[in-house]
Order: sequence, then structure tokens, then C-alpha cells
Amino acid sequence: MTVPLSWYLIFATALFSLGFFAVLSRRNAVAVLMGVELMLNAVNVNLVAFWRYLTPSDLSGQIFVVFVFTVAAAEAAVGLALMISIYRTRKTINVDEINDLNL
Amino acid sequence: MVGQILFIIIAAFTLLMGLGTVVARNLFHAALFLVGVFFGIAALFILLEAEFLAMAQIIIYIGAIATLIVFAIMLSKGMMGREAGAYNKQWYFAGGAMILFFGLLSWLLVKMPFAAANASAPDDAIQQIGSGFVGHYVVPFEVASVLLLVALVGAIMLARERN
Amino acid sequence: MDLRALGESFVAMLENVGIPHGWVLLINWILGAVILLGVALLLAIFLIWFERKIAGRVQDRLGPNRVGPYGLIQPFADALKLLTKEDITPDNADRITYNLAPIIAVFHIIMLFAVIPFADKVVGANINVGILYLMAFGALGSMAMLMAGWASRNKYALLGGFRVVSQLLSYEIPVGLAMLIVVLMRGSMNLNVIAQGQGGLFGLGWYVWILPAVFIMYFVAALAEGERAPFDLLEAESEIVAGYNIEYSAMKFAWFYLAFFLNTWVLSAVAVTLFFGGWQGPFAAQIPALGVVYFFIKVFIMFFVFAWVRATFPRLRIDQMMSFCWKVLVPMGLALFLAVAIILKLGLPSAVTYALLFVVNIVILVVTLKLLGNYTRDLPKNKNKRLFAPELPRL
Amino acid sequence: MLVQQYGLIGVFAVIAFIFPIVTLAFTWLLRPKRPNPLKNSTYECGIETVGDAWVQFRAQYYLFALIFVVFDIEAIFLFPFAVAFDKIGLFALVEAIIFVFILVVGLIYAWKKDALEWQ
Repeated sequence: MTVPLSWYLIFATALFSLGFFAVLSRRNAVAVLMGVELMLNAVNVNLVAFWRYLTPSDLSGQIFVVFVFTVAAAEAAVGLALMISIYRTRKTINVDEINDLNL
Repeated sequence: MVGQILFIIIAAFTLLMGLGTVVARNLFHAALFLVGVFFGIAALFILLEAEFLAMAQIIIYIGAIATLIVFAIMLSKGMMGREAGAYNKQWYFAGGAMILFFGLLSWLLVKMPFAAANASAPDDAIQQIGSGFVGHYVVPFEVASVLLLVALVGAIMLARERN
Repeated sequence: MDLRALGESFVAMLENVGIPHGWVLLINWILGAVILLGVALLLAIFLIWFERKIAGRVQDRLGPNRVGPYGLIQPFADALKLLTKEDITPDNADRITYNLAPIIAVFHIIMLFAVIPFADKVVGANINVGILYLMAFGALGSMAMLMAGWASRNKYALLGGFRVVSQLLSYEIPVGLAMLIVVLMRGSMNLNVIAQGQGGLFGLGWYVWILPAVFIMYFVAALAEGERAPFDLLEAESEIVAGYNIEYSAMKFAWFYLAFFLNTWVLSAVAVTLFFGGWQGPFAAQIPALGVVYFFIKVFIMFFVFAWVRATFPRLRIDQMMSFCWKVLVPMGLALFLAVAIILKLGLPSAVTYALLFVVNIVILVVTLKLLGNYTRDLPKNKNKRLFAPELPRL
Repeated sequence: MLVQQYGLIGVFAVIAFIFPIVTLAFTWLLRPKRPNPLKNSTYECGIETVGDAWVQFRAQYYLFALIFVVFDIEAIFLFPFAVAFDKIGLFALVEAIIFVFILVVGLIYAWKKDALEWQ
């Protein structure tokens, strides 16, 4: 408990920024998805840190993280399936080449 | 004191791995770096006394999501090797914006006062989480299962090879 | 000899010498970790001899019998050979990942030893999420296999890695469901608490008597989780040469081999802890050393059954194996989970509850076997080119 | 209490990770090193390798991983539920049964669509 809360928050911000950078700048859609996972993890760290430091007796923070896990898994499953499907027809999953609606 | 040193070691490790994820040109290496990030975050959860979440993090993120990502990489030929031009044209702009974002937010966080409660974590945390799922958070709990169902159906529809 | 008292007196001794509390803790942890590591390595060496001996006897051979009495020194000789052998790294391999894979493989399996209760409270880390810990570090193993398969840059290695990971992932669900039902019975994920709850004379409190179908499900799934026959596609020499570790030689191969044996041992140890009372036995609660003896005897009997099955059965095809997991074991596990949950909530006296649980377990087992039997009987009528692809049962 | 247990796991993790590295380094000192291009070439049943090893895989592998992910998360939800089982009422059990049932629908869908079939 000797670690100040702000350390965790700054760490999470750094991780979030890294993930956001990947989302904005990577061309490959799978790399973009990895960036999103980084961001979700950063959010989880924040949730758990706030739970531990501000309301340790109320477990809502931890329960929220489990729901974030669920959403992250669903997002990864559908996102990757989408990429596989796009790759099958377009032979590329670079996001800046997939810019029209007809597949 | 020991906690602070541990935190710095784990945080540095995790951020290094995160940097690796972002800059690795080879997607498989990026996925491995991502596994490192997940592991580091599980260690941070232990430091925060959330043991259930630490294990769930490893089971779900490393056991399931990272495996899913690796499988998806394998399914698209040519993504396994080194790829040219990993970044798009606006990467320097994105990098600058992110550094600005990080600087601004951490400045705010340092300034912001938080009233930390000096209580210890409950001993029956797992039990409380379990009764939370079927008690106060029952609607998200059921919606989560519907979400998983929808994700399963949608992903099967998308990924199946039509003959 | 009391193991707990021994540990406590050791800590007291260090504190009396005047070492600060933090350092005493650290010394304690390092000592515990080294002991666990030693146990794991000794076990691995012994298990290799044990399994070879059993396989030899089952197949009417002698097994290792040249080096030392009963060939007991054979694994040491093998280890020496592997240590001094030339290590070949293919030129095409991705070097860092290639070298990291066996390290992760052995790391994840040794980590599992930290939560196994060898006797009452004689456990590396007595954590409240012991079962999730087992699942978590077990999942790390499939990552090591993917790394090995990918980094070798060999078609067979990659294919083998993918097949074995698909298998491990699928069979993790029945294993997890079996663990879940036991947790439901005991209301705790702490492995030591689960073992404590199975007291009673002559092993009457063992969960295997109350939940036989769950144990059978766990056992079948554990055979697949341990990559053992009849689910040993890892070693399907005739199909995919040798799986993900084909490009590995010398000590790196030895690490995969060691992880394989220790994995089976851990699976047997978990089976014993969940279903056969762990360290429970006459006077085990009073004398932990006795508990260690009981525990190891039970685990070795369990391991013997694993080795027996391996030496006896032929190999399944991968499509049959996956169908069996998802179409037989997972529905059965879900049905068992729901049945056990409902019966436990009925609020009947405990004797009636246990009897009812037993009956329901047997019923579900019989129904499953009946459905399977009907399916295989009607196989010639089904015009399916695969021999095992059950349709959804019509209700 | 928590620190006591996880301290050991942390120390154990470090030792369990370093130990195989040390052994590999040790064998590096002991073993002969006589590589040649033929020895270091990729194995392919005794013939020359054909094409790149990193070939494209079929979507079947992905489908199994997908169904696994869904059930894995279900397990994560149900484990704390099982721990809290004694303390919760009958209605909570009904909720959990609904939760499991919705996922069984998913399993039945996958079965119908032959996603559980190894192609």
C-alpha cells in the first residue's frame, strides 16, 4: 500500500497512450486490435486501482473488470473473424486499403 | 518501500512489452510482447490484492485472447513474416498527439487529490464477487452471456468457410 | 516428524539470530522455492523410469534394466547424454522465440507445483484461487507450444503446434467444468480446503464416491490435456512426424520431454486432490509427514493408471477427438453442473443429498453411454464419411 | 496473509524461469558445436523443403479457439458463483441456469452449423 495511487494511474495512462498510438498508426488490422487490447488493459488497471484505494469494501470495481474481460473477448472474437473474412476476399487486411464498402 | 520497487520493476517491464507490441514489425512478435503485457498486468493485480482478477487475466487474456490472435495471424498468409510499411502516413502525427495526451493527463493526475481510504481488502472478495454477479449486477451478468452468444454466432458466420 | 513445526522453528531460529523479518521471509521463500524445484526435478527423473518400466511390462518387455538396479540409473544416464549432446538450431528458425519456447514450457509446469497440497497446510502457496491458478498456468503451456511450432519454421512443427493447441484448448473446458463442480461442492477454490473437506474413515468422504461421472469426465479430459494416448497426437509419428518439437534437440528437447511427464504428474495430483481426498488418510491430519506419504502413494497409483492407458490404447484421429470433446464431454459436463447445483440447493439432509448426487451422476453417465452406444450401433446406416460425427440428438 | 503466499509464488517464478536458462547456458559450454548447412536445414521427411513453412491455415482452428473463448469466460463467471453458492438464494440459482442455458444455445448453434466438425 505504499505505492501512491497516482503511480498506477500514470502507468495506465502510458499504456493507454501506447495502445492508442497503435490504433492510430498501424496499418495492419490485427496490430490495431492489439492496440485496442492494450487500451482495455489500461482501463482495467485503473478500475482495480480505484477499487483498492478508494472503495476497498465495495467489490464493484472488480466486477466491472470481469465485464470488461467479457467485452474484450467478444470484441477480439468478432474482430478477428471479420479480418479472416475480409482477408479471404481481399487478400489484405491493411486498414488503409480496405476503404470501400463492397467486399 | 519494497512495494514501490516491485511496482517500478513490474510497470517498467509491462511498458517495455507494450512498446514492443506497438513497434514490432513482425505480428507474431507483437503478439508475444502482448502476452508479456498481460502477464505484467496480472502481477500488478496481485500487487493490488485482486488475486481473482490476476488469475482471470491470465486465463482469459493469455489463454484465450492471445491464442485467438495468434490463430488469426496464422490464418492470413504473409502476415507471419516481416511486413514492409507497418505504419501509415500519419504515424508521426499520432505519436505527437499521444505524447501530448500522456503529458497532459499525467500532469492532471499528479495535480488531482485523491482521498485514499486506508482500509484493507475484504477476505471473502471472491464470494462477494460471486454474489454480486447474481445479486446487484444480475442484468449485466445475463447481458454478458447474451453478448457472448451473439459474438459466437456472428464470428462463426463470418469465419466459416462456405463451400 | 512435524513438517509445519519444523518450518516454524526454522523461522523462529532465524529471527532469534537477529535477521530482520523481511529477510527471514525472503530466505523462507527462496528455501521453499528451491525445495519445490528439487521435488519437481527428482520426480521428473523418476517418472520417466517409472513410465518406461510400466510400458515395458504391459507390452511384455523388460523396460530399462541395464544401468543400475532395475535400470534406476537409466534416466540419469539419459540426462547426462542430453546435456552433452550437440544442439542443432535450424538456420531458418526465429532464434529468440525458438530458445524461449522450451524455457516457457518448463517454467509453466514447474509453477504448477506451487499450489499442490502435499499434506495438510504443507503447500508452497496456500492461495484462495488455487484452482484458477492451475488453469492459468496450464494455459501458458499452449503458448509455449505455439511459440515452438512457429519459431521452428517447419511445416510439421507449425501444424503439430496448432493441432496440439486446438486439442488442449478444447479439453480445457471439460477439465474446467469438473473443477467447477468440485468447487460447487466445497464452496472454495483453495486446494488445501478442498482436500480437507474429504475426510471420513476409509476414504468415505472422497468426492469420487459422490461424483463418479465428474471424475470420469475429468480423467478422460486429463488424458487429452496431458497429450497422452489415446489422445497423443503430439507423438503421431506417422502423421505429423513428432509435432511442435520436431526441430528441437539435446537439452531443449529434454525440457519439452520433462514438461510432458511433469504435466501428467500434476494432472494426477490434481485428480487425487479433487476426487481422492488429497493427503487424507488415517492420522494424516495429526501427522503431516504421513499425509505426504499418502498423497504420493495415491498420485503414483493415479499416474500408473495414466501410464497403463497409454501403453494399452491405440490413437484416435483428430476429428474424432474434437467431436468427442465438444459433442460428448462438454454437454455432459454442463448437465452435471446444472444437476449438482440444483440438488445442492434443494436443502435436503446431507445423506440424502449425497445419495441423490450419486444417483444423478450414474444416470447422466448411463444416458451418455447409451446415446454413444446407439450412435455407434447405427453407424452403418449413417451415410457420413467420417466415422465419428454425432448429430444433435432428436428429442 | 496474501503477501506471504504470493511472495513465494513470485520468488518461485523467478527461480523457475532462471533455472532452465542456466541449464541451457551450461549445456552450451559442455556440448560440441559443429554446425554445417545441411545439418541446420529444416527437416522435411528427408527431402528438400518445398515452399515457405509459414503456410496459411484453415479457419477450422480459429472456430475451435472461438468456442473455447466463450466457454472460458463462462467458467470465469461461474467460479465465483460456485464459491458464493452457499450464501445465495434460490433465485440466484435460476439466474445462473439462464446464464448457462444461453451459452448452451450457442453450443447447439455451433453444432448445427458444423463448426464442431474437424474439416
